[in-house]
Amino acid sequence: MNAREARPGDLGISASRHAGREAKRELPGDVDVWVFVIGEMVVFAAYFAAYVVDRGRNQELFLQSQQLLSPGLGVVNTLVLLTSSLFVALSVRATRTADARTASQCLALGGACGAAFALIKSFEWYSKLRVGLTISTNAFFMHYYMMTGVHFFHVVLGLVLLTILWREIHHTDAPRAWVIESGACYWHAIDLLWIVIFALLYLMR
Amino acid sequence: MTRTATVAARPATDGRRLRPKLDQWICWWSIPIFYNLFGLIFVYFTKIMPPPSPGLTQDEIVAFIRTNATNLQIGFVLLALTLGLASLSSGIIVVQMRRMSSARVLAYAYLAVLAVAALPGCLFCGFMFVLAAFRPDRDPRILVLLYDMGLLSFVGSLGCFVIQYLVFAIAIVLDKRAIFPKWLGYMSIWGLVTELVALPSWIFRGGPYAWNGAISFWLGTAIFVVWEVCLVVSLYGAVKRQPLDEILA
Amino acid sequence: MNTTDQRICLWLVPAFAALLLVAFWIFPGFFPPMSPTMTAEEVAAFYREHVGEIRASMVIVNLCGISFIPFFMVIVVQMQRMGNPSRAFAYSYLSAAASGATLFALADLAWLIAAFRPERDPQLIQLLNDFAWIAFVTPVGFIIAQNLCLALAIFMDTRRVPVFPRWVGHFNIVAGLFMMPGALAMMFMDGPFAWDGLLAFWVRIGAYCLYLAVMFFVVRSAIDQQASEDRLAA
Amino acid sequence: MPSVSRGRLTGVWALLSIMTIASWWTGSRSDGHAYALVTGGVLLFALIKSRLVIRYFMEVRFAPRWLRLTCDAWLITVFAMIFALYLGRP
Repeated sequence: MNAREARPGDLGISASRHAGREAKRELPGDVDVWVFVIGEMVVFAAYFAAYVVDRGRNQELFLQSQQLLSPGLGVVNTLVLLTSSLFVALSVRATRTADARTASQCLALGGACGAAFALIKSFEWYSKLRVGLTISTNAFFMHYYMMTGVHFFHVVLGLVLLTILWREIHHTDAPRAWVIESGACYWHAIDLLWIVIFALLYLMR
Repeated sequence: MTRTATVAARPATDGRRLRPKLDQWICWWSIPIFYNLFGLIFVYFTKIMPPPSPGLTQDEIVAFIRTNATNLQIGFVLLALTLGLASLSSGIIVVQMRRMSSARVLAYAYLAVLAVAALPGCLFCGFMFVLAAFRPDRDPRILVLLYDMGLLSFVGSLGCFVIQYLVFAIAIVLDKRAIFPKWLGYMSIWGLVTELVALPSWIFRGGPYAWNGAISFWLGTAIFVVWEVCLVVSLYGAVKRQPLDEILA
Repeated sequence: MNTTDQRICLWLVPAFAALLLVAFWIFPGFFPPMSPTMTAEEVAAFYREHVGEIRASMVIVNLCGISFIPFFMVIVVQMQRMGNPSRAFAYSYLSAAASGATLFALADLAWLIAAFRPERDPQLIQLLNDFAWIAFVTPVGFIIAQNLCLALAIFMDTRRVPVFPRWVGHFNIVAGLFMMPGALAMMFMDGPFAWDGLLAFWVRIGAYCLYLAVMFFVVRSAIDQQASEDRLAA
Repeated sequence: MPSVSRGRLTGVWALLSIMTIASWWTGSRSDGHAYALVTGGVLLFALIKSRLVIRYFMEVRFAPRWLRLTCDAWLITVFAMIFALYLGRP
């Protein structure tokens, strides 16, 4: 977008913008990333709908299959991802106050939690596959593997983004606030989608 | 030789100055023309979009091919004649991608991967259905094989397009000259994800993730259409905004 | 700039064309071309009878079928020398040439696979034979796109001394038109548009050969022109 | 850019974590046949958690009106759709 060139490029301008915040509400990140995030949310809504429709057609099967999941791992993973989001949010905050040290530390912790999520998820898949529960076992597991799989892809993409943000904070003198905000926004969206997936796959009866 | 005679006869008008973007506009028009033809071929004539179900019985598949034979043939004759237009669309996209500040390697990768994709992702499907329609009296088991080969290559050739979306997204995100809007790059990630969720069409013969399913086909196609429209519009803007001195240099 | 590389690619054309002509001559199914109306048993009998010649000819095609790619890339290089506003047509030409070449490879595979086990179920031999012929004769869209891009690029060439004379553009369009009927072989079992018909086979192949022959000389003089321009500039 | 305070962020995180445990507990109350009630509770928790993430972590609280409305519209549509499809199953 052309508009982006006019965006504040460094923390100094961002801070001066800070003063006028009561007058004008600000968009966190840039518009482009919001187009992306909202699009992702709409696309995931389609996966949710497909799941609930299939579930309604065969509720008994879904209830029984659900019992074969490990809700404990699901809860742990939710907490891990929430913690990751908290660190990333704290990092964005630190960026705004030009506290580069805290910003990069929080971002690293957030990334570590994201990686832990991916590891736990991989372990969960492995333990399911080992006992013969595969994508073609039944309709429930088809949705389970597809939804968690597509989400996993987003987590990996998000980790790549967090790495880019980390470089931005570390290797530039004045990290651009909108870059950090945009990346963080995407990461929180991944967290948000997981909250819904967790409720649908593990909890609803 | 003849060359000198032709040169002398040629008026020395500078057509480039008069219509400096004509070649790009011709290539640009090839995209809406090609995708309208694509719709005509795959939706109206051959009825391969939306795809018939993977769950059809042998008799139903044979009936689909027999009642549809002439339409399949007309449609794929059209495709055989016009698929080259897809090359023209790569041409202009590469020209615009090369203007980006991001590396040219991505533009060339885009060109190469689409040159590869034409066969597995589109024409191979045409061959399979034409082979079936050409002799609908073949052994029904062979017709079923051709049906599967046709539809699975059409819906399931994912890797080419994953790479297409990936290099396009990376090029736009890295580009500092804002040739294309940044959101188009992000949208290409949606496109990439639609290729991922089409993976199960290699496994399932029913449900939302089958090759005619709500997610694998309908959602994927909807996103593709939105992406393609945005691409055409952004491409128009990119050519329009391209400064003349860049062309005449 | 040195034009030796382009000249080598150029002279690969007659060398490989000669080999392909030999293959064309050996293949028993071209004089006359096999008819689409042959039954499965007839096709299978044909393969059993001529298995040696089919293998010999198609192995040559396997090696040489893609051999015009370097020549097409010489055309791409020459297109980039033209006084066109952008390189859009040159890139389109490159893409179309690459996509089109895959089809020769595919047709050749089907012929060779059919000849690999001639004792296979005749229906399957017929299927592979149909596949080979249809992939060989019908997908003309890429060569048409190539010719169209080259023609448009020639018409828009604003150099005072154009890279290719204007008539080459018209020639490309006409050659493209003569190759078009090949696509109709997807629909017809007999008549001029069937894959053994006058228009879909002979006219199309004839147009392609004539096209290559003419382009050989035209491209050669374009390279000469480039070499003499480079000498003057040096 | 206005920021949520550190304490506020940590508080929201604690709330989200407690609600995660609570929804787990709710989801495991499957002994009876009040499935619709359990599911309704689980979805309500998920809805509140989603909105908290959007408002505080994604900072939509401070965002322009169009974005706040879009996000709320998404939340309402998605959860209404899920619950309606769940209740209206054949």
